[in-house]
Amino acid sequence: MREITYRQALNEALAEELERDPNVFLMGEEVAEYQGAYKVSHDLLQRFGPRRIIDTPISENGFAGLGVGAAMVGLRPIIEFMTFSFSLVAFDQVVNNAPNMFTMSGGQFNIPITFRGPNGPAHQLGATHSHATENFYASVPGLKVCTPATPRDAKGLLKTAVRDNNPVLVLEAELLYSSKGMVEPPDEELLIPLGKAEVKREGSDVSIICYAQTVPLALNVAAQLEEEDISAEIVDLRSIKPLDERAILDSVAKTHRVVIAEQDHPFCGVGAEVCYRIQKNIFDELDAPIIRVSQEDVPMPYNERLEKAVLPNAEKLIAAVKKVCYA
Amino acid sequence: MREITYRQALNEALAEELERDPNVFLMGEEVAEYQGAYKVSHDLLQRFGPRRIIDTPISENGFAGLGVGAAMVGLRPIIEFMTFSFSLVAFDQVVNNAPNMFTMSGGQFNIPITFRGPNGPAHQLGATHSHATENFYASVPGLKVCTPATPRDAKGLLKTAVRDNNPVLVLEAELLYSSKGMVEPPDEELLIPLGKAEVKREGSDVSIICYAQTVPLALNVAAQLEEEDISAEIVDLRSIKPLDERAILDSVAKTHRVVIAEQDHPFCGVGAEVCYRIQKNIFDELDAPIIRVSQEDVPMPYNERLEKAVLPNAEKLIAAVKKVCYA
Amino acid sequence: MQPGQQRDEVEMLALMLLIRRFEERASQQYQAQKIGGFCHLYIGQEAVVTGALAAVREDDYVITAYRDHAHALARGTSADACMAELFGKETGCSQGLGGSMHFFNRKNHMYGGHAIVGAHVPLAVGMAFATKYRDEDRVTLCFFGDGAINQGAFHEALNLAALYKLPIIFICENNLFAMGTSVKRSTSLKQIVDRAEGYDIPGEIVDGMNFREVRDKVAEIAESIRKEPHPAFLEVRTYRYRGHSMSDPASYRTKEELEKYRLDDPITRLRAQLTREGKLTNEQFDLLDKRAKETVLAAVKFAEKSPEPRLDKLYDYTYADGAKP
Amino acid sequence: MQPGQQRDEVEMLALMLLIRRFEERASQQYQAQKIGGFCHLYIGQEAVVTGALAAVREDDYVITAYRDHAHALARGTSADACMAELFGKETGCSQGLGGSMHFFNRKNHMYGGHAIVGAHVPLAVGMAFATKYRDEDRVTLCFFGDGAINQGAFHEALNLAALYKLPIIFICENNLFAMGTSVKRSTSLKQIVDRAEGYDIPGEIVDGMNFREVRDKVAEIAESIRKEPHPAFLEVRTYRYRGHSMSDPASYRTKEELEKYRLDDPITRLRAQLTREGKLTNEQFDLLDKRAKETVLAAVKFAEKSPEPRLDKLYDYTYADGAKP
Ligand SMILES: Cc1ncc(C[n+]2csc(CCOP(=O)(O)OP(=O)(O)O)c2C)c(N)n1
Ligand SMILES: Cc1ncc(C[n+]2csc(CCOP(=O)(O)OP(=O)(O)O)c2C)c(N)n1
Ligand SMILES: [Mg+2]
Ligand SMILES: [Mg+2]
Repeated sequence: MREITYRQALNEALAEELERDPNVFLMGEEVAEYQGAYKVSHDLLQRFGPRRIIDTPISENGFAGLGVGAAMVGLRPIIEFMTFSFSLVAFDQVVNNAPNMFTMSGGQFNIPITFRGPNGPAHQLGATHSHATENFYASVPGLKVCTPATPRDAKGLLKTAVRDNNPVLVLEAELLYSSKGMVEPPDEELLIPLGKAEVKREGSDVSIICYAQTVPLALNVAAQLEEEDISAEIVDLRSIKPLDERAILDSVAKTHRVVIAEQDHPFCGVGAEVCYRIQKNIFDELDAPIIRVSQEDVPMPYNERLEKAVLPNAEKLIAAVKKVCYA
Repeated sequence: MREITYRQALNEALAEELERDPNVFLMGEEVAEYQGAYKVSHDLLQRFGPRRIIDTPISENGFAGLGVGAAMVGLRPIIEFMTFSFSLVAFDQVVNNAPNMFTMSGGQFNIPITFRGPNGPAHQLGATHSHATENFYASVPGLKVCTPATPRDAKGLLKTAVRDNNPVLVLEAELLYSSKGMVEPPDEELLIPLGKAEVKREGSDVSIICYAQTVPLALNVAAQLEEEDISAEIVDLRSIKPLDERAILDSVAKTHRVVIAEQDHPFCGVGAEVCYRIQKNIFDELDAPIIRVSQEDVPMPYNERLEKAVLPNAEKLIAAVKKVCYA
Repeated sequence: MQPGQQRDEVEMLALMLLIRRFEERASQQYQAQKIGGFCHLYIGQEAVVTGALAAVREDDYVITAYRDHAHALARGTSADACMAELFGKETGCSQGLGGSMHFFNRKNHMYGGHAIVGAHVPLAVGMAFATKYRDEDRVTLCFFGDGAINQGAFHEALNLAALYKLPIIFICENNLFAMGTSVKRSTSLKQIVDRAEGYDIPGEIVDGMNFREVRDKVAEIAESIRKEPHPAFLEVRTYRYRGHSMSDPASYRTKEELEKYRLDDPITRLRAQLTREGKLTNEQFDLLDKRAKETVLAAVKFAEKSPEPRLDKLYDYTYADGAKP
Repeated sequence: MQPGQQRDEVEMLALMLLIRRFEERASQQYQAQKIGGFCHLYIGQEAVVTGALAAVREDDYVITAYRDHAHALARGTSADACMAELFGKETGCSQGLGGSMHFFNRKNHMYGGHAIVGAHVPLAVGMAFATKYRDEDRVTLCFFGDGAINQGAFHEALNLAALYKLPIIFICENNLFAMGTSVKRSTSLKQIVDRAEGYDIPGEIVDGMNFREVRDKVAEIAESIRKEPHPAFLEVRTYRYRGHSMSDPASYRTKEELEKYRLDDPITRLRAQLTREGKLTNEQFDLLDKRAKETVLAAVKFAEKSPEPRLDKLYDYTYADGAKP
């Protein structure tokens, strides 16, 4: 194992999959000559050439659809959205063409495509540039959605996504790109299955269910809670869809109390679905109502203080934990 | 009161608001000369002329945005999507420009626009043409979303939507267009507030929370359950956002058992949000886990029998009610 | 692969007849409620797809919008599989899951059948991209209506195709209307082909009621594309005799206009050409027509007898690996 | 309203200086982390917006993309309000909620500041639609970059404007790059203005480093539009001296290219023209520049001292009627 950044982990995943399979190509805005708006595709143009690392005009709908079409005839495209906020102009291709093709064609055309890029609020980018899209996409049948929180998960999930025979969205996080973590050496094949959560920290008093940017937040909070003798178990969903119901229920059956920390908007957010699944399956195990900590239900303001107030944060998360623990 | 169709009710609402306010105009594909793809705008071109009833090319993103721009400078556009499945190509305008403008401009530009049209599965239209979009749109801060189930609600909610100073989506239902119901006479102003649910049937054993196409379904089921001595209360949400939490909680506090009947996809659907709100606020009032009856989580198949199997239906709803009633 | 131009014209006439009879029968079965959902008929436009496909190879890529029965048939999908699809049966070309608007045939390189206006144009560009990526000499034929040219997806796709110099023919089937909206009311362009100039894509106009003209033009373009990959745009002037879909009385146009085009019927035209040239007798024509009708009747029987898709397979067509959400 | 052409050129030079000094200072404050998020500087392009706005009335509608500081200033927004917006303060032109990419000024008819590439072009068409709906003689000026012309929203908007004959000038600020992508790599068109042909919209090219050329051309087009509403397209050739945003070293272009354009600086040019014509002395120029610098320094002070938006008003800017979700 060695310590690398989340960005580097993604870069390795891309390089390894490009190396492995000549049908894999990477396409998006500024992915080639510019080396990626966030440098995730650093050096790939140099290594794999312009046939396989392809810059596009600002035409998300066009090149997302191009990817789906290329997938229909046997390629395995990786489409980068500079951020998933810009995937909204390509929404139709992502939610209609990619996931419906397999059904509509009676199983003749599966679409092995990966859409990836940073998702969710970054820092002071304002309302149009801060979209967390996971609940939109997870609600669409036929898509798979994952949200790596660590370099290791980023590498392993992205590699698995590229090999999956269905459309998979890898929702990265800009604010995590420079974060570091231990990852297997490059000569060890690292594949992390979609649909498998990971307990990032064991605990007994409360389950904090989280993903992406809220994972480091929850781990921080767990450390703080430790000092107040509250033992929090941190369940990182890793994949939003398929959702690892088993892992969630197992943790809840142990702790009987749940807080969900999510980075999306509250209304019909990921936490609402998780909450529904828990109460439906193990209602009697719950000793307190489930509480969600998400964004406030307002468009993201630019001002830094207000932005912080909109986002989930340690204060809100601790308050929620204490509430479910009646502490 | 007189009996009219849902289609006629919408038509009256449009005509009355066009009559009342010269800043109101109606724009969309085939709304004028063709009299509306589903004839909702019948006769409006003849009455209000081509300046105010405007046919467009097949450019949803373009004319949705045109509406938002016109609203910025004082008009009150009504934008028809032939169906909300086609709003997905205009997604960015609906979720970015319309609802964010007020925040981004520091309160200088509110956007009084109405987006309307049929939403949700109709009959054998296949995967691309059967989208239920309510959970997408309700999750976006700054939008309001309503889903009328009866002619009276259709008229009253659409009129209110047009007068609202924010972007409002009126999600109609193609399968309800020809349904009939009692509505106040045209000389009586009918406005139904956004964010107010209505108990469509009183009951004491179980609350069935529903909206749009699932309301007639739930009323039917309630009649059947009556015969088995189960008294179902039917709560029609009418608006998805704002959500009438009060009305939901009141009903649940009375019945202690809940089934949610919704027409959207299950993952992060409207019912997930409703479930979260109930368990969070009145956890102790619940005598059984909440169960949702929604679409199956698959792209809509064309075949009629399979389509029926995907949709919520009486059988599934009755089974769910019996389950929560332990009957 | 035999080059398109060599394909027998009498055979192509038979294909046009098959398409025509298929759709007439589909219309009737729709009235009888054997077919659900939307159903868009191609009657009047037969020379377009028949001409275009006569000019290309069997392994070239074909994709179109929702008015797609003819494209599937012309691509060699059996009338049985097409009719069964309309009936929603498991034996349909999309196993009864796609319906009228979503005909697919992977084996024969028919890539759908797409119901969101304009949204398949980027897919076509992706297919052409793959061709170039793999250094093949296939051509992609992307059919779409006059209404599609005002969609953002169309625009982005054309620009990408031009920029990457992809081997694709954009074939606009200009039947003068998008539902009830005439082309004059959807764009201020004097002719649709002019839109291609905005992408630096060469464009041409052909008479879509004339099989030979369509075939020869497509053959010429395809040949030039195979030599050196590039996109091309073809505006094909045609007309649909029926309403937009089964529910449309088409009251937005005059009887005279319709009659004018009917007189120009593509089947009658090719028949007359062949007869004049001594390649077809009246008896032969009648036989072709009879066969077409029989094939279609047999297809109805086939569709009727075919089983529905199995309920227990409902979840099997969501993910290719059978994953459950 | 005074017609644009009459606006004093020295005043306009002062405006260009204000814009330049404002942005230099913004850049410095960004480095000092007083400004967050993205920040895109307009330095080098000043003649475009200054020239265009000098040619139109104060009540004409103006809208642009995210590189918008100059447009707000040219539309009469105070340097105070602009700087305060960058600082995220309540006194900002969008109350600190919009930030660099979302400058608005309703009173002065500045309609933003829009950060999704191409997405504001339909809004502009809507504004022009309203003008025609109300039978006013305003012109809408819609600014956007060379990168925006490949977005679907742009395409649909132009077609609608042409179809409905709306009074709007589409002003493409072609600074040769969209981030690191040169125009040559985003479209195969030889010149951007050719795209307008695909909509039957008249198009012209002007030198965006020359204030007078931009002003006169916009004045001419605006006059013709006021007589008879119609859309027009203007490709303005310009250059940004800085990187795309603060984090971009702009290594995709050569120093020589940058130097070539710097020599053609729009401020230097107008200054030289005025000096040559005896309308401006060196002392006067220095005074203008000094004033610009002072105004900007004062704006920084103003922004620093201004209060932040109130936390308890977080929910007040979601719905105009204060509805809670
Ligand atoms: C994005 C989108 N908007 C609207 C529709 C509804 N619709 C289906 S077909 C059609 C007209 C298309 O006309 P054209 O492209 O000319 O094809 P034609 O029907 O003439 O073959 C419309 C508006 C749709 N399917 N997709
Ligand atoms: C839909 C969308 N895609 C991508 C981006 C990211 N992005 C912001 S600016 C930009 C380049 C735009 O270039 P251009 O239009 O030429 O304007 P300029 O920056 O030169 O003023 C890109 C790709 C975005 N904001 N919106
Ligand atoms: Mg047409
Ligand atoms: Mg540029």
